[in-house]
Amino acid sequence: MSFDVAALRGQFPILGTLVHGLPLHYLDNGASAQTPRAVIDAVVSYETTARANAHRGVHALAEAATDLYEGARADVAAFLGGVPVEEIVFTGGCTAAINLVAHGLGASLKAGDEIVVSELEHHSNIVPWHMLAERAGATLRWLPVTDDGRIDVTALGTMVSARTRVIALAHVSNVTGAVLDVAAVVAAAKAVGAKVLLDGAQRAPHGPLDVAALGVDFYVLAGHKAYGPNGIGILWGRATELDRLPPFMGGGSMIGRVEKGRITYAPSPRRFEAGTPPIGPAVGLGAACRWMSGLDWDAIHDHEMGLVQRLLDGLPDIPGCRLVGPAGLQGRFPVVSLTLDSVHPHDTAQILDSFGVAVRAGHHCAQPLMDRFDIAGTTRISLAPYNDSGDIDAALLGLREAVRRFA
Amino acid sequence: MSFDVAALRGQFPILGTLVHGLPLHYLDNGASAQTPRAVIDAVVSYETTARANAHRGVHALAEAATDLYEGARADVAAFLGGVPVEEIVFTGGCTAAINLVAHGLGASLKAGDEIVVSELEHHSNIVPWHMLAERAGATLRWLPVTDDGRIDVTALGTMVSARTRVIALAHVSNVTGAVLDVAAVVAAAKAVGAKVLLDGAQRAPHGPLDVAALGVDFYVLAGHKAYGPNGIGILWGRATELDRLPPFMGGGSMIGRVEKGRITYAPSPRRFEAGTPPIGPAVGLGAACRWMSGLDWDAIHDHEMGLVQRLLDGLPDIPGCRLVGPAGLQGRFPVVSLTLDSVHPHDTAQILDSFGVAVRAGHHCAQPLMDRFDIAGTTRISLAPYNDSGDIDAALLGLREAVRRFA
Amino acid sequence: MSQALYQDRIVALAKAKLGAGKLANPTAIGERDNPLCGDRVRMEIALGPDGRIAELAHKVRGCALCEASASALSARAVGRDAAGIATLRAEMDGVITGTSDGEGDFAAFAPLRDHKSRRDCVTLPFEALRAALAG
Amino acid sequence: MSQALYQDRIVALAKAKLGAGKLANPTAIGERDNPLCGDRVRMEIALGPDGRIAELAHKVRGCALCEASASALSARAVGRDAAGIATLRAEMDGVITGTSDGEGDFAAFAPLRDHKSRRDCVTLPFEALRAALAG
Ligand SMILES: Cc1ncc(COP(=O)(O)O)c(C=O)c1O
Ligand SMILES: Cc1ncc(COP(=O)(O)O)c(C=O)c1O
Repeated sequence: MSFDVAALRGQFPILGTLVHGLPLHYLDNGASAQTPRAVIDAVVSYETTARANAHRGVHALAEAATDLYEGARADVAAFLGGVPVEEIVFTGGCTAAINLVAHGLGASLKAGDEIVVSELEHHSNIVPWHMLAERAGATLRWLPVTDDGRIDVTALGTMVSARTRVIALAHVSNVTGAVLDVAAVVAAAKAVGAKVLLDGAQRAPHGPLDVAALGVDFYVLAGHKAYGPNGIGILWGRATELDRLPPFMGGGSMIGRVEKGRITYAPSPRRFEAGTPPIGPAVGLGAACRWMSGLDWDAIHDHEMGLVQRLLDGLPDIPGCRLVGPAGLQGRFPVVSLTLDSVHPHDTAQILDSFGVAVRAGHHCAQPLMDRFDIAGTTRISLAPYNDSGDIDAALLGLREAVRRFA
Repeated sequence: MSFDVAALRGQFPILGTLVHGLPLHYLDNGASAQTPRAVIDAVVSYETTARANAHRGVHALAEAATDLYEGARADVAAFLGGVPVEEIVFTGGCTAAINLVAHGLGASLKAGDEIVVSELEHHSNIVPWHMLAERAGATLRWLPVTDDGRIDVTALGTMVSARTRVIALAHVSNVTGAVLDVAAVVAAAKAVGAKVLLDGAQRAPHGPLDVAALGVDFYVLAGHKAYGPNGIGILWGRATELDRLPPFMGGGSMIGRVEKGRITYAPSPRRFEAGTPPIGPAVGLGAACRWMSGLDWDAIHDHEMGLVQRLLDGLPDIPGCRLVGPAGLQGRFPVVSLTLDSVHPHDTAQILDSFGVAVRAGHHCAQPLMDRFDIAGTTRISLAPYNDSGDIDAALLGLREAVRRFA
Repeated sequence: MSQALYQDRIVALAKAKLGAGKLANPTAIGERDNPLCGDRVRMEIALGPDGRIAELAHKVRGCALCEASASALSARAVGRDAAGIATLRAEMDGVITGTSDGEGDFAAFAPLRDHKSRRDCVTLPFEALRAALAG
Repeated sequence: MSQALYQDRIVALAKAKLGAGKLANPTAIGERDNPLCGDRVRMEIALGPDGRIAELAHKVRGCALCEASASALSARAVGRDAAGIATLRAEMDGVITGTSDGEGDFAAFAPLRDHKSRRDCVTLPFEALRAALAG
């Protein structure tokens, strides 16, 4: 394998920190990934050499800031498959991006219309649609989840109808790691003229995408989960779809002209970027996209899946451990959830922490999925390219200790 | 004067950059202020020692990230006069904060209700209210602006009525620098039970505040104008007001419980912070607030006003130069707008740039104010504590050259 | 080291499930969720004519810290009125924030002073009981 | 150095205001705003029977670059149809992005290659004229 994980780890300053005097094993990447030196440097360089408001000034710093901001847009567009830059909207986060679309599509929603989500969605891909449905008198339809934690696309036939306006689904589950059968969803949507939004928060950190080829209408992702800074997210939308969408927030830069009693709005993407944008965070995310685009993702995929296999191989040795999600490597990304019969997930995560192992425990902002499996929560191990076999072994050791402690 | 401007300048790495080979004279602080080393260090330290999702994990990094994020909230609360931390909402920016309030108050607005703004508002404090008024069938009432660029509070009597629900005004104008007579506004609002929102984007960069003592209900500010990072803003609201406000965006962390068909929401401020918050930017803004709180603002105020005087003293020597705003130092902050009879503002700013002087030119996202004065735009010189007499002299030199060039 | 959190006393308290169960005739019920983790505590009480807790039973869906806290609270709650429970709450707050040591089993929660994110797990049973006492 | 932007030719072109004014009988009018700066250009044209511009007049509320551009465009627009104007636009785009030199007065706009933020000032009159030609 050509992939040198030690060299990659060297690019992440935080991976050298000690936790309770022990080496850090960061396996909470699904919550927030770590950020490489290249991203930090890009942001610091912006702050110390080019900081100014973008699109609003003619002076040298303003020109530099605008170039960096628009350059970041181009970097994101390239990462998403070379889409036109006008199709990239910078938002405050993945959640803000979904709210933007829900608000915009809401303008044309009528009572009785239907919105399809799934039982495994993150709250960020549920609550905005729920709020919209309440406002518009529309109905949420819930695609069921299979026993191995996948969205059950065989139910599309009964869930999707002529009343369906939007289908909003996670590309990859933040709990089970299962990847969606996008083609089935797009086919069902096309048949009835519904729009498709994919929540790519957990997909984007695992390599470049071709969002246009997926056939969907909107794609969203979170900067901080894709090795970028906090406070930045991306909405990609087909130009034809974005052009139809009314603005979300009002403010500076998103207007055509403001007169008393009459306001016109700018074309997209500017129409959706009200106020001073998160320039520094955008510059950081641009750097993260460049960084991701430079990696050998075939090798990384093998590496990540090798670690998942190592983890799955170790779980049978842990008494009372159950997997929540696909049992094998097929159709999954490196996010693995489990429960221990005798230990609450938060206690599990706390004991893992005492081994320097950082994982997430709880409902993962996916309470309907917890209800589906009738559990309070899971312990989740989520990987990034910089994880190594030592991380997995430390996690397995901690899990065994958790069970022993509460035996 | 005890204030040592050279020492202060030393804390800002960017002030050492050369622009076109000349020293930078950054006088575009109203658009975006520069950021001190202390803020950059705080953000880099977060990214390299404590990066994780806040409020969602039990591991050591998650605890550290949560502490930093909530610590930043306490720093902001202290800067705003020691208000309760629960009254501080982190948003994606000043614009997002105003949209949040407009959306929330909109839920209870009825047709025929009135919203009072002024002719000098920034688009960010116009467009959200305009959108709300359109949605609710409410009406915007426009407080007029005096010839010297102040909101005419003598018109409150005719503009504010029993139908007024909200009065939303700039604490300090981003064009004229005029400061609002807040007491008059609060008295008029109280008399009819209207809520008052102050847009403090241009006030916050000039020293600590006591927002509760102002008597208003909501106060907003922008991180990047107050020496913090981009992508972060603050909404302060009285607990009683925030508690009444429905959520704006839906997503993770802002919920009580999510069940299919039934969602409850968290108490404020969490109800308003949907999704992963801009943790890094918040940490930076917290550091900026601590940094501001440590300065001698009496001395700085004298320093800033001395520079304004130096500028005002120099303007009569510039042929065709007119001030747009208060003629003296009374009731103003260090934001100075001017026009040149023979030179378009953008050309002025461009020529100033060739002297290393960064200023903003144009409508400043305040088109109704430009219409009020029947001008296309102004050239704006906006100060920060690190500006010095050399900056003012360079600006005056550039203005003279601009006039000469187009004479 | 967070492992100190799960010292034998805490694990034993959690397993003991003191007061777990249901009352035949509760006079008041209080329920509280922790929305961040989804944990939930239900407290049933029967008040005596003097306004003091005569009987108490709880149901916890939560972590070991939450279960241990419910046990420790149950062991000391009977015979107290709302003010008496508030005193216990203040004592526990002191223990988990590190300002006091606490009596009996409460002392076992001292390691929480180093684990801010878990303090709500400990206070959830107290919140549920307060809700029950409030009516 | 941005001062090169305002070389004598640009200032002279701006002051010349070639083609400024109104037509008695325009056959088409195009108006375009730059929302970022609030500048505005209005182009009036009279088309001949051959679809070529017979007369042209403009009103600019804009900066010197915008005025200079309107002058330079006016000087070369008459006698051209939509395709001919598109050719001029391509020439100007080449000048301001640095890919070609441009003929006559157009060459004066070369310093724009270093001032991306001002390019829209130069293209605004072209946009207004395109709008007029589009109907
Ligand atoms: C007075 C005023 N209000 C609101 C804003 C909006 O702030 P932001 O663009 O950072 O959201 C600005 C600055 O752009 C301003 O000057
Ligand atoms: C699948 C999924 N969707 C949406 C989100 C929301 O992202 P953010 O909280 O960064 O807005 C997350 C992460 O929290 C997620 O995992």
